[in-house]
Amino acid sequence: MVRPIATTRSASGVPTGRLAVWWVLASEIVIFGGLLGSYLLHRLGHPEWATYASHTNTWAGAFNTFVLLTSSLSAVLAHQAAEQGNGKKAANLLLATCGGALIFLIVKSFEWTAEIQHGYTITANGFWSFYYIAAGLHGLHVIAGAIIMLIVAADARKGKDLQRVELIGIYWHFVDLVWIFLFPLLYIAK
Amino acid sequence: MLEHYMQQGSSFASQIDGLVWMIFLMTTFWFLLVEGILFWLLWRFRARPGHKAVYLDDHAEHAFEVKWIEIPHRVILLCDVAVIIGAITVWSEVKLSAPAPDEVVRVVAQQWAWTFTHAGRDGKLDTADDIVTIDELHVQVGKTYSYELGAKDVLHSFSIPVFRLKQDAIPGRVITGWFKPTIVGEFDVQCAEICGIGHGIMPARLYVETPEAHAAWIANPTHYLAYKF
Amino acid sequence: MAETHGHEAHGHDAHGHHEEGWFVKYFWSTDHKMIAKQYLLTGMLLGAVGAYFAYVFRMQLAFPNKPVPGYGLVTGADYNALVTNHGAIMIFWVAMPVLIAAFGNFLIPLMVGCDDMVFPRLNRLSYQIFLVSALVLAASFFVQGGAFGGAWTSYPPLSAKAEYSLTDLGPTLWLAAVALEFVAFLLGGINFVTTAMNSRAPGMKAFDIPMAVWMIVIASILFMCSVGPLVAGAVMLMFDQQVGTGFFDPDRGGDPVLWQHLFWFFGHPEVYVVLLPALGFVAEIITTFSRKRLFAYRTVLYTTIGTGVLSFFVWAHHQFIAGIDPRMANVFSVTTVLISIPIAEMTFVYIATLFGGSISFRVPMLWALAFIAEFLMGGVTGIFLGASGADIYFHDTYFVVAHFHYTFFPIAIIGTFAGLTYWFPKMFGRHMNETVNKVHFWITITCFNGIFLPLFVLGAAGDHRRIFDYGNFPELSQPWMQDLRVFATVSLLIMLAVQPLFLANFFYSMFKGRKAEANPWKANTLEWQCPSPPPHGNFSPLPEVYRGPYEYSAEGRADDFWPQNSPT
Amino acid sequence: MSTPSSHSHEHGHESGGHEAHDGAHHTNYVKIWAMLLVLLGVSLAGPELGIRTVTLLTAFGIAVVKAYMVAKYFMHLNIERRFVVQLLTVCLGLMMLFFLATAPDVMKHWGMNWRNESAKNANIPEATHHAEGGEHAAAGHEVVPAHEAAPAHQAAPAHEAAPAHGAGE
Repeated sequence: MVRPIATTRSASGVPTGRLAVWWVLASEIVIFGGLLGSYLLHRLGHPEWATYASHTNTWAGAFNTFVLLTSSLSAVLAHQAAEQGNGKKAANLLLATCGGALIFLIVKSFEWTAEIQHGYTITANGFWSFYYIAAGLHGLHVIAGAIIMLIVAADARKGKDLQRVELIGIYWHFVDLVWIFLFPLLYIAK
Repeated sequence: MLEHYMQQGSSFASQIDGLVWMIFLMTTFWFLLVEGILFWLLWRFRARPGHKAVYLDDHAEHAFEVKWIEIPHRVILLCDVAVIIGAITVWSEVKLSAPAPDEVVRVVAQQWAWTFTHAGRDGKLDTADDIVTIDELHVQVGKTYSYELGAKDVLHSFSIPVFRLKQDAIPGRVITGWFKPTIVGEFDVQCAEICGIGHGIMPARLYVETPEAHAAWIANPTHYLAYKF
Repeated sequence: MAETHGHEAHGHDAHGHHEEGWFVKYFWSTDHKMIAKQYLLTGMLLGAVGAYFAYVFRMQLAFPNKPVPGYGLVTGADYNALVTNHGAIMIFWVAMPVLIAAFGNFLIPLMVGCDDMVFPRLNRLSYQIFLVSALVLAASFFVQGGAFGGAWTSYPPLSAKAEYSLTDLGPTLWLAAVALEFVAFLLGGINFVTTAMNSRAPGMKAFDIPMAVWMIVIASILFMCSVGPLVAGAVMLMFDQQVGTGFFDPDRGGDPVLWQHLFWFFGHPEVYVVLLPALGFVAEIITTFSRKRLFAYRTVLYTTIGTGVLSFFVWAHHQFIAGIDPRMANVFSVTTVLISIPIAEMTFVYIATLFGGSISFRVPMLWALAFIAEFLMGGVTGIFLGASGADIYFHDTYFVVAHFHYTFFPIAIIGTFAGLTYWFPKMFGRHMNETVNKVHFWITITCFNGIFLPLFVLGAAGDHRRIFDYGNFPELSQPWMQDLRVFATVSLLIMLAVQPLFLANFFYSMFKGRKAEANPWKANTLEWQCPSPPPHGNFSPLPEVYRGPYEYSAEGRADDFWPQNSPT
Repeated sequence: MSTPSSHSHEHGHESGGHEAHDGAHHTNYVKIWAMLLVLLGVSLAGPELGIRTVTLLTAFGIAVVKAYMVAKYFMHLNIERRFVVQLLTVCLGLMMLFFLATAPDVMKHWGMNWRNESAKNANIPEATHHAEGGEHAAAGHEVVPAHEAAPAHQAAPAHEAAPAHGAGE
C-alpha cells in the first residue's frame, strides 16, 4: 500500500501518526470519563456501595497496578530503543510489555472467577455492574493494545515503521493511566 | 398569543403566556428585520451588466462591521437579557415556588393510564375517605392544589395544556408542583413523554368544578368509567 | 456503475497505481473521492427510507386509522417505530454521513491541496463500519417484536426493559447500530482532523484555510469530544437490556435521569456537529456567487469556535421539565439563550457578505440563500424553547418538532442540495440541468414551509409529539386542527413527489450531463484548480498557496477571481 | 511472526536488566518507575491505617500524582506541542463539567420539589444470595403498605387493572 504524500506533511508541527494518537486519546478520555463519572456519581450517591466494594481483592488490584506500571516502563524503554534505531531491542521490550498485559489479564481472570463464584455477579447490584463494565472495558483496551503492540513489534524487528513504537507506547501509557484511576475507585474506596 | 389557541386555565398561565408574547414580539421583530435586509441586499446587489462587486479590505471590513454588526449585536444581547430575566422569573414562579396548598392530589402515571388520588371529604390525603379515580381528575376552581407526581414503570409526563402545566413523571421519584384552577370546565390531560405503544391512548379528563358541584361530586363520586371510550 | 463513470482517461497517477479491478475501484477503494461517493449514495438511500417513514406517519396523522397506501394500517407500535427511526435515520444515517463524511472526504484533501487522506485504509474501514451500522439498523426492523419504538433519544426504562417496550431485540439492535455509527465517525473524525491539521499545502496559513474545511474539522472535534459519555451510556444501556444490570433501573439503584444527561451531553453538540458543515458550504457558495470576499473571516471563525465551546454548556434545555432539579434549569436557560448570540453574529456576517456583491442566482446560490432564510426561522423559534418559563408549555409539542425541522431541514436537506449542486461538476465532471434543478428548488422550499408552518400553530394549540391518533383528545381533534394536519401532509406529498425529479437529473447528468471544465464557477479554492473529476492523486504537481480563499473582485485585476495557488 | 525465544514472561526486574548501556536518559525512566512503585505502596498502606478519609485522600491524591508523572515523563507531554496538552485538559474539563451538572440529579436523592424515593429504598442490599445470608433483607420490591381500605367503589376498570398502590408514594 503506497502511503499518500499527505502523510508525510506535518503543518501542525506534530508528526501525523502522533497527532492521530492524541486525537484517539482525546476521544478515549471522554469515553472513560463518562463511564467513571457515572460510577463516581453513583458511589457518592449510594454510601452503602462501600460495603459491596469491601469484597474486592485489593491485593490483586495492587499487583495489577504494579504489572501495568512495569509494562509502561518497558513501553517507554522500547520507544527509547526505537529512537536509537535499535528495532530488535524495541521489539523485545514491546514483547515484554505484551507479557505484562498477559499477566494483567491472567490475574484479572482469577480475580473475577473468585468474585463471581462468591455470587458477586454483574447483576448482583449497582456496584458490581459498574465494576465489571469499567474493568471489562479497560480489559478490552488492554487486549486491543497488546494485539497492536504485537503487530508493531513484528515490524520493528525488521526495522520498519519504528515511529509506531512510540505511538503504541503513548496509547499504552493511557491505558495504564486509566487503570491508575480505576484502582483507587474500585479497590481502595471501601 | 397563546390564549387565542388555548384558554388560560390556571393562575400562572397568564404569566407563561406573557413571557411567550414578549419573546414572540422580539423574535418577530428581529426575524422580519433580518429577512428584509437579506432580500433587499439580494435585489440591490443582483448581478447586472457593468455592475462589479466591491472589494472590502480588512480595514474597510472592520469599519463596516463596527457600524452594521456590532450595534445590532448589542441590541440582541439586550433582548437576550430581557428574555433570560423573563424566563427565570416565570420559571421561579411556576416551578421553584410552592405556595401552601389547600389540598394535595396524588398523580401516578403508568403504562397507559393515570391514577388520581383525591383527598376526599376530610381534605387530607392517605385517609380512609380518599377517592381514587382512573383517568379523571376533579378539582375545585379557585383552590390551590399541590400534586405529588410519580410513575410506576416508564417515564410519563403529566401535561394539562389549559393549565400550562407539564412535569415529567420518573419511576422511583416523587415530584411535587402546584396549580390553581381559575376557569370551570372539562379539559384534556395528555401524556407528553413517549411511554410505549399506548402513549397516544392514555388521555385523562380534568373536571374543574364550582365549589357546589365539587362538594356534590365528593359526596357521591361518579363512576369513574363514565368517560372511558 | 459503468466504466465510463467520470474517470475517462485513467491518467498516470502520482503513485503509478496498477490498474484496479472493478470491485476494488468501487467497493474496496482507498481513494477519498470514491469513499466520499460511497457515503453520499448510502446517505441518499437511507434518506429515501427516512422520507418514506415520514410519508407513512404523516398520512396516519392526516387520515387517522385508515390504511396508508404503500404501508397498510399504522398501529401505535408501528407509529412509534416509524417516528423513532425517522429521527434516528435522518440524523445519524443521512445528515452526518452526507454532510460530514461525504463532503468532508471529498473536499478536505482537495481544499487543503494534498493527494488523499492521511490514513486511506482507516478511511475505507470507517465507511465499512458505517455500512455495517446501517445494515444492523435495517435488521432491527425485521426482528421478532418489531423495530425499536422509544424515540431516537431512547430514554430508559422504556428502552431498557423489553416488557415495557414490548420489543425485545429491536432496541438492542438499534443501540448497536448507533454505537457502530459512533465508532465509524470517531475513526472518520480522526482522519479529517489530522489531514486538515497536518497535510495542508505549503504556504497555506491558518487563515488561508477555506471555511468549509474549518467547519468540518470543528464539527469533527465537537463530535469526538462529546460522543464519549454516550458510548459509555450505550454500553451500560445494552447491558441493562440484555444482561439485566440496573444502571438505569430505579428499582435497582440506577437512575433514568443519568441516561438523559449522558444522551443530551452528546445531543446538543451533535446538532452543531451537523450544522457547521452546512454553514461551511454556504460560506463557500455565497462568496463564489456574489463574487465577494467572505465578510470578517476571523469573526466567522471565532464565533464558530465560540458556538462549539458554548454548545457543551447548554444540554439540559432538553430536560427543563424532565425531572432535573428546577434550579439547574435556570443555569441552562441562561447559557441556552446566550448561545443565540454567536449564531446571530455569524448569520449577520454571512448576510453582510452579500453587501456590495454582484449576486448571480445560480442553483447552488438559491439553495445557500434559502439556507440562510430558513435557518433564521429555526434560530428565532429556538428562543421560545431556550427560555425555561416558555418551555414548560412548548416542551414535547409540535412547536418543538417545527423548530428543529426548521434547523435540521436547512442543515441536512438544503445544505446537502447546495453542496451537491455546487460540487457536482467537480465530483462527476459534468453539469446538471439548471432549469430542472430550479423547478425542484422552488417546489421543495415552498412545500417545506407548507409542512412546518402549520406545525408551529398546532404546537401552540397544545398538540403533543408522538401521539398517533388525536381522536382520543377532544381539545386536539377540532376540525381546524385536523385541516392543518392534512395541509401539512399534502405539502409533504408534493415535496416527496418532486424529489425523483432531482434524483433523475442527478443520476442522468452523472453520465450524460454536459461536460464540466475544471473551474465552472470561477472560484478560488484549490479543488477548482485541478481537473474535474480529479484524477487519482488529485493534483500534479501538488499546489502551493499564496493567498486566502476568498480574494474575489480584487482591485486592479482583469478577472474577478484570484485562485489560491496562482503565483501572480 | 517469529518471536525470539527470549520472550520474557517475568515482569519488572527482567526489563530492568535490559538497559545494559546506560545513559543519563535511561536511569531517568527507571527512577520514575521506582518512584511510581513507592507511591503505589503508600496508597496501599492507606487502608491498613483504617482512617477512611486518610485512605481516600492518599489513594486519589497519589493516583493524580502517578497520572501526572506517567503523562509527563512516559508520554513526553512535557516536550509535546502546547495544543496537545490543552486538548487533553479540555477533554478532562468537559468530564468535570458533565459531572458537576449531573450531580444535583444523580448524586443527590432529593432537591427542590422532588425526592428520589427508590434511591432510599435501594439501600436494602439486593439479593446478594451468598454466605452473609443474615445481612440481606427482603429481596426485590419491598411491598409499600398500600392504603388497603381504598373506598369500596374502586372496582377494577374495564381495561388493564390499575392496582391501588403505586411505587410513587
